[in-house]
Amino acid sequence: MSLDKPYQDVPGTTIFDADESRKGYHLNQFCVSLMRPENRARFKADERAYLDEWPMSEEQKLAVMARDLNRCIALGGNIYFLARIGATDGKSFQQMAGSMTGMSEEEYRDMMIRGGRSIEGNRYIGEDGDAQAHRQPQGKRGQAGTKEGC
Amino acid sequence: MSLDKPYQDVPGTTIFDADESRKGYHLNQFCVSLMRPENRARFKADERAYLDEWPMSEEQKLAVMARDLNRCIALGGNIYFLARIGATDGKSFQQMAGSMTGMSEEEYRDMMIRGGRSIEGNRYIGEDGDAQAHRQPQGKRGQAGTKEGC
Amino acid sequence: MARITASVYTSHVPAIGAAIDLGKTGEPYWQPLFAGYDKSKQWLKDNTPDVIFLVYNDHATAFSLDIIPTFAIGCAAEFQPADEGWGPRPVPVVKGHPELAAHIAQSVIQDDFDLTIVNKMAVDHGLTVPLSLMCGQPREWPCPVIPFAVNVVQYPVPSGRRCFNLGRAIRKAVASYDRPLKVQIWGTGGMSHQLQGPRAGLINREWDTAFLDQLIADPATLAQKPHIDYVREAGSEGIELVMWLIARGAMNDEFDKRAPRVAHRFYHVPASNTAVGHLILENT
Amino acid sequence: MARITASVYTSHVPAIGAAIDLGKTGEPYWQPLFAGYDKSKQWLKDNTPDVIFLVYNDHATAFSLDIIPTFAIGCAAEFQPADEGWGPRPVPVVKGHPELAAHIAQSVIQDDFDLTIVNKMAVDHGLTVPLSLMCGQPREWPCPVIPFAVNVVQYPVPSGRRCFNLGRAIRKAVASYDRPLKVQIWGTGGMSHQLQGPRAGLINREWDTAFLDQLIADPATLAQKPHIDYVREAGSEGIELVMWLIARGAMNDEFDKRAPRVAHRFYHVPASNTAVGHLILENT
Ligand SMILES: [Fe+3]
Ligand SMILES: [Fe+3]
Repeated sequence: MSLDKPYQDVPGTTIFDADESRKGYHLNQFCVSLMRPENRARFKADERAYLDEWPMSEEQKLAVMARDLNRCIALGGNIYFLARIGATDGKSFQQMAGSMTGMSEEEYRDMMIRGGRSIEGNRYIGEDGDAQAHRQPQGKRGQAGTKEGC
Repeated sequence: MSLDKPYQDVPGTTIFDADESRKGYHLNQFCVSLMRPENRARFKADERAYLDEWPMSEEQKLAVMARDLNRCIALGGNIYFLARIGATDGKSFQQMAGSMTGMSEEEYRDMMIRGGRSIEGNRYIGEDGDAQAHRQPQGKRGQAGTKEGC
Repeated sequence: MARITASVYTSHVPAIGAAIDLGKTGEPYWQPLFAGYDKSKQWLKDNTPDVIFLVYNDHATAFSLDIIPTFAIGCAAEFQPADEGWGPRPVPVVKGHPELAAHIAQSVIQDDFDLTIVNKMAVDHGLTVPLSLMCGQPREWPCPVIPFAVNVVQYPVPSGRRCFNLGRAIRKAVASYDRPLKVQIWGTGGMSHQLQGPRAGLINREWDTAFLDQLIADPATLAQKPHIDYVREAGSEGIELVMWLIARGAMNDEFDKRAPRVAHRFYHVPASNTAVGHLILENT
Repeated sequence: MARITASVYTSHVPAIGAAIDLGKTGEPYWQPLFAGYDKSKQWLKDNTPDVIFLVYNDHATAFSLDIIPTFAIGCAAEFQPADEGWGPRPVPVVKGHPELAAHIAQSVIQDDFDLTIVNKMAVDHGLTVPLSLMCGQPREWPCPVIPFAVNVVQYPVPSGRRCFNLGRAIRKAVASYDRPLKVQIWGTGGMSHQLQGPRAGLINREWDTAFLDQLIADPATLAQKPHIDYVREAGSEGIELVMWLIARGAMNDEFDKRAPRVAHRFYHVPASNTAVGHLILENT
């Protein structure tokens, strides 16, 4: 609102500023708690019960349980924090990042090996690159309409 | 050693810089622990046992038990931290500060009511003010040779 | 647009908080001190701002030796009064202003001030005693408060010049906020006091008086004063006065040369170990 | 007097740490990446400094949202490898250099950089992966390391210009230290990568190459690049590259115009989601 935000015209990208940080405070601090092995164990044993210890919104809890990282980010999550959830699941950063594109693990990995996603068409919202909203979700599975959590 | 210290020529005064901070790290962090009521209770119940939980030097522990704040400061303590010890004892900042001069509580209080300690002779080491080393301890009790902890 | 309407300066001695909390303000020792704030309380009632930006120093309370921010801005929705060893003061929770705090943080960080952003912090007497002095014992503080903590515990502390320039950056930040808030900036701590060693109890009335005079009339020159002068002349804890320069730097005359109005000035010795100084400056 | 002898720049991807720790460095996927550091390992053996000043960013590890320092300098005697969720990396404890760290902190704070001093801090892959890349798997790191953490998690992060000027202040601080230490400064993070959203996996080789060219030849101009360019062109996490400007600003040519020698340059795609860039510059 009052923050000047020159960074809202980049497709498929959320900048973690003070507004996002406020929105996602408890979600992200929940993620921080997963840096302790005893908390990871308790979370894995009963996700819902563990999440209910945190003053997060119901939406945030559901997004965590669904491992829907795009949704988590829309609700104020930051990827460096959210990565603790993936780590708890034994996932790599590549698996986590890939899950946000709609591609299968293999498709994403292959894209990276081929040199990564191209910048062309992905600089500004409104261009026609593969990260633009009108081209989501990406990948065969995404296009078939199935959703994959990380 | 390598820090530039233009502040060592003020009598009766220790500036809490990085060197002091390093020297007094555990002593000061012990003091921080006294901000929790349960720790204050444990400390009061058995000072020695509580202090032995901290990797402080024996000298530091003895200085704490003697409530010798000047000695604590010489060993790296900082007054804002050390104040937690006095608070645990139910002492005021005035009682703590006064204890470092050698004056009785009453003498120190009276000095403050009369307008405080004069700056004259107390700017530089080597002058003849009442804070200079050669005039310690101050007050009747101090001069009589008894020592008072805070 | 938001704007800074006035600045308030005051010492923040823990014993003053205790005197208020224990109902001792009428005692002969304390009465002359609190009488000096009667006018201030009325002034604040007549001039309640929408937000107070409160510059103070944490006294090894929220920040131990594990982490020592030079400048920390409180962006949380609320801040609990701390237990400094005597139990928490019985004062209201401090409500923050997360939106304005975040806006100021963004603006001054982009202006090359390397703030630490804090979203959870207990606030000690450095923040609550000035509120008590200016507001008495209300059930709630009169408006939201943005805590701004300055390191004056471990050296090196920020220079007077740095603090003064930060004040200017804060004014610019407030002026670019898109809602019409009236903001006061308070600078707290000092005046002359020394809490340690054989020189404890030092009071330098003459120096304090000159500091107040110069703070009003020529703060840019005052901002050049080196740390060692504060320590030598005003006692080791007199260094807290550098924080007053942050508030002073945020006043209009640093930009448009219209001198502020001195709404109130007060000086009293002693409060415990400390000389109490107090000023209210209004932008005209 | 101490002096900065060289600067090292490298990406710091967590998967690189995992590949080393799990013995996968010879696998076809990883082999070309690690081959790019063979020369670097030898170079570091031949040019072991007395201290490494290691600029990196904490990835929500030591600093949660409760406290976010823009610049934090580690002044402790040692720093434990952090548990980032996969368990701590099996790497040596990082020994600090408290005296030099305190000296640098004092100097740059007096130069108007508002550091946060940290005396207890776990260090994450941002710090340990560069050490692993440059040293392999030793039983102890070859020398003490001063961790210097930069906020690039929550915006606003410090500008490239601010980082570059900080580098200059660090060089001045090192040069005024009274013992004849050889100090390397490392800048880590980047290059192009994006870890979030539908644009995850972005790599911009052309932009990265131009960044490396300009970092070598014209860092003062590079330092003017606004954040949005990093985000747009190099991905949201490409912003980590601002940290390279701290190391670059500390090199001699920013003072005496003698260009540094490029001892090594390497670029490889991909490591997990990231383009790996690497440079070694020596003062001549
Ligand atoms: Fe204070
Ligand atoms: Fe990183």
